[in-house]
Amino acid sequence: MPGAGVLPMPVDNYLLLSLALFAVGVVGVLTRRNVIVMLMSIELILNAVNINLVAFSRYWGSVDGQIFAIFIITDAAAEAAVALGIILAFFRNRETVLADEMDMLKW
Amino acid sequence: MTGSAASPITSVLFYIFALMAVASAVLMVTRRNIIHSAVFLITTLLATAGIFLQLEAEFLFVVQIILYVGGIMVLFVFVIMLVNLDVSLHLIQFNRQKYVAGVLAFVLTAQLLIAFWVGRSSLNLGDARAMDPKNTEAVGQALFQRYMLPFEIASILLLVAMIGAVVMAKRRV
Amino acid sequence: MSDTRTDDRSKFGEGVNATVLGADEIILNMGPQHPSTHGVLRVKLKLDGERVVGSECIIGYLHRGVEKIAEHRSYQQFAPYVDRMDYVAAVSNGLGYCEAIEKLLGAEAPPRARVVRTILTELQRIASHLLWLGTHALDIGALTPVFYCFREREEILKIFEKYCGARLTTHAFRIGGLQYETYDGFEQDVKRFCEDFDKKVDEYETLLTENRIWVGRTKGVGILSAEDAIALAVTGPVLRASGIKWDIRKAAPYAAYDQYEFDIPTRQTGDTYDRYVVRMEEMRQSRRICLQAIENIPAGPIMARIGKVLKPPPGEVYHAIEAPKGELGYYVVSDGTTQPYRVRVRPPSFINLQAFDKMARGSLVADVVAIIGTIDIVLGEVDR
Amino acid sequence: MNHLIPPSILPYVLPVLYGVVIVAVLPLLAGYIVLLERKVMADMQARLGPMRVGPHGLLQPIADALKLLIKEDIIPVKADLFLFWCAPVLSVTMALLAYAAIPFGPAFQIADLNVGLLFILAISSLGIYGIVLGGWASNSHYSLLGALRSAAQLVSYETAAGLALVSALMLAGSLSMKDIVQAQYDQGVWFIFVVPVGFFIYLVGSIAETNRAPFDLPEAESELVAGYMTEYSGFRWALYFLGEYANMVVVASIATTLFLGGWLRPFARYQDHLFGTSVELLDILPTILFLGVAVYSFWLAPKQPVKIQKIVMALVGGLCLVLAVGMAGALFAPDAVRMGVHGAFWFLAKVFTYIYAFLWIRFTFPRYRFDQLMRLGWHFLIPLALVNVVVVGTTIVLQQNWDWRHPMLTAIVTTAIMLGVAAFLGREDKQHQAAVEAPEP
Repeated sequence: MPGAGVLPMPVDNYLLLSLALFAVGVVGVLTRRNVIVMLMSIELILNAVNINLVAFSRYWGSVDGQIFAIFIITDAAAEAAVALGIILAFFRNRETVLADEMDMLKW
Repeated sequence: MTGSAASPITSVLFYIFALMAVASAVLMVTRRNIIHSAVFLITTLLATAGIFLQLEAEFLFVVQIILYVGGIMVLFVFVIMLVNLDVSLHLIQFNRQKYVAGVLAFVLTAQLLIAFWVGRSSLNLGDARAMDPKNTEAVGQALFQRYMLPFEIASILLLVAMIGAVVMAKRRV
Repeated sequence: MSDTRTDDRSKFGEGVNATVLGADEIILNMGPQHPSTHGVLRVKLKLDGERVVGSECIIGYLHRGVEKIAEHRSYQQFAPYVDRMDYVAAVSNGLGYCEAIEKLLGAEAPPRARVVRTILTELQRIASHLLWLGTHALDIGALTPVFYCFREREEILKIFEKYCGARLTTHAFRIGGLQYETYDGFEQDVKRFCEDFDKKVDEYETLLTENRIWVGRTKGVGILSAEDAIALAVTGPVLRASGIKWDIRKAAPYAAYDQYEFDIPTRQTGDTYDRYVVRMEEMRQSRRICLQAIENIPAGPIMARIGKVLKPPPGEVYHAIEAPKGELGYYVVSDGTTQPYRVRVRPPSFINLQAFDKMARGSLVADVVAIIGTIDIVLGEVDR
Repeated sequence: MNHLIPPSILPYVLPVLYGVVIVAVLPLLAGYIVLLERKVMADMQARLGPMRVGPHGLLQPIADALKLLIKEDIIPVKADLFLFWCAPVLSVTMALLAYAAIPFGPAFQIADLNVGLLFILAISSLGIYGIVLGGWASNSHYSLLGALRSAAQLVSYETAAGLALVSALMLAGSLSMKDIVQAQYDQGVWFIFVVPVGFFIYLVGSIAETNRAPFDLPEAESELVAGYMTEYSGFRWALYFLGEYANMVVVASIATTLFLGGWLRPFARYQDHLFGTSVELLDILPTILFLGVAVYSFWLAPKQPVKIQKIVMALVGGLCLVLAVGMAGALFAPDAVRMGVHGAFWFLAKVFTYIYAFLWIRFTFPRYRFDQLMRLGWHFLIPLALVNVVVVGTTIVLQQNWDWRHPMLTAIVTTAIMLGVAAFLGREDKQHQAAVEAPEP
């Protein structure tokens, strides 16, 4: 296994990559009308954050960053489950999944 | 990986994964067909899993595939199929404020880039320290010893999410 | 279309709801050429999710107008048509028709003919039940029993072929008795078949009866209570599985059934598992009858003296026999000419099929296939 | 040989070589497993099975492959072309990818990953997409329903199988497949005898995971006709089929590595030698087996009705003779070669016995209804697996602290407790079953 060799890539490459994914995720959330794609973009943003965490965890040589990434994944799972439950319930009543048609608090 | 002093293999791999991740992320956001964007998100997740592997986070690589791609994305694809989305194919997929959103995102990225450019000098703090080769054992020990409390909170969070999902899926809601 | 919406939907409980969201009730069409509808039967199912809420059987795809043809054929000429109705149990159809006409003529088949007729009919009952068991198990997913059943059925068909030259639509009997004398070695063949048939039935039972998955798929599926069975005029194994001990071979013995003793298996709950058990037991009883009959086939003529041209006196007769599927009745009206004025057939499959809706309601879609199988219908007989 | 290849690529040469071998051999292997299945099915059903193509149907898989290549490839109208094409490809690649970490012998393993077992589980959990996307892309109501059902089945049985593996992992203490087999060698016992309930749960879980036997409901449901595969024909359908059989071999090799001691010879530690030579007594078993088969086929050859079949039987006899000589030769070869050859033999023998169990179960049991299938998965298997993990964990800890030092003890204790739990779950299941029947009119 690699000794104390230098990081396979300098750390800022990973930061640039996660920045790119983060930007695409934000664009996704803001521009898409369909709630499911917005949810997927949020998953993408969480993934971008994970890359950062793991890059620095490798840089510092400790596993703390990876542990935090695991917690983020569990949180993403919980959030996706509940959000999709809401979307399903909403679709069953209002036959629509478009964000801008979800404008009534009570119908 | 046997990355001895940034050998050509690992850097080539990094660029492949990075390119794949960004390209499929962009495709995911722009596709009209929801299933296609779901498939592209899966490719992004697999690409990021590759990057985790390259950063010697083996356990996270496997967790990412099992949990994210094998679990959450299956949920997404299920819901997309159940909600029978071909009706929404010919609806316009992008809301009206897509130009404003584009500008806003551009400003955000520019800001982050500047912050990154300015702080660039603080990043190269010399060599990376060595990783513990037995990654899974290290993650296991840390997870159950130092991070016992967050682990329990995460399990409660999952429990709450399960109950929420069950309540949501009830027919009589 | 029996679409009287059941009032209380919670009665069905929370079945697995795999329907596409939003569509409350869908009509599922199990078309005429479906792999497991035993011929050309079309079933329109009204589904609420997985549950069957209502059903309608559309038949008639195999209607050949046999009863109308009968009015332009002489009595002997019509006999082969009878075999084509329930093509799985052709011999017992022939027996029913011939005995009805003999009753009309007031003639009586000689004792030797009656005993040989009983043996062949019982063998045909075993063959029909074997075919039922094979296809029924195949519908529910057990791939092996069908080949074992067909192996035994092959033995029976060989005996038919040696006796009358045909395997399926045999036209084995003639009005007034038999056409052919039994070939020598007939007794040995039947004895050899009956000898090891018991072991074979045990073989099927080891495969299926205690099989947890088989029990899980058949117990409590397609329940028909005794009152419903009587109300729907259901006969045969379906009736006996609901707890009513009614068999024409005992109630109104015909051919040589009064000379042998055999018992009538019945079960109480009337679900698919009970019908399976009843039919398996019936096969064993038929074997018993054949063994007793083989012991002493009386010597003597095989054809009653009724002459070549049959002109039965004007009148009508209704004669019913216990076919493998249930009570097969022939109502023949003669106007004194050589051709019957009217031949009406009471087909057991057609009437048993009416019970399908009562059984299928409230069950799951996957059970519909098992229910069609357990009623044991043959579309040739249903459509005539 | 090392100087020929630049140093930075050297570590990748052997794995790539193994990879090519596996990807080339696997379609052939899958084809012959189909032939084996049809022959065993025929044998159990008192008939002969494919006999026409090639002597004793031996060329049947090649004929099938050829037919599927030539057959017209129908694509349903308005089908989602991109997904329709990539779904079967996905299911095959996932099945093939899982071979990366499977140790076919002590030497023959593409990559001994530190997270070997988890990697295989992750890759096989991706197999769901091949089915789900295939069902969606063929744009027909029935295949969509079939796809949803099989996905639900896979997801629920994957958890049960995963938990069953956890109980074996606790004994092995490591995720890498080589270490697991090594642990079984060190402890001198196969894990099937220590955690029999885990093996049972994994057996049931793996059958459901590869959509076979009593759980093959999505394809064979009468009104769903062929589930998600309905609209596929020609080579695309063959890809799905190849994916299914490759998955079957993957699942069989996981079970062999974890529960049946991988490439270990039975009684691996029994080392006394054959009258003084360096050959271990039990190592001659494979040679005897092949010799027996060779003699039997030579004895059978003249009896064959057709001349061509005589030749084939003689050829089969010859092949077995060559193998027997190979096995015997390996005995006297250097240690690495002997371990490699014999290890591969024992591994493949166990994999094929496991697959034979799949076939056997397939032909004796009818099919489960979908809700019974889900109830079995969620109400019976997963709780049983959970309790199994807890019980095995506690017995291991107790064993270490109170030093019971006898592996069979854990087996007895765990099995006793598990039987109690299984009875309890079974009874609860029966009550549920009665409750379902009672209210029905």
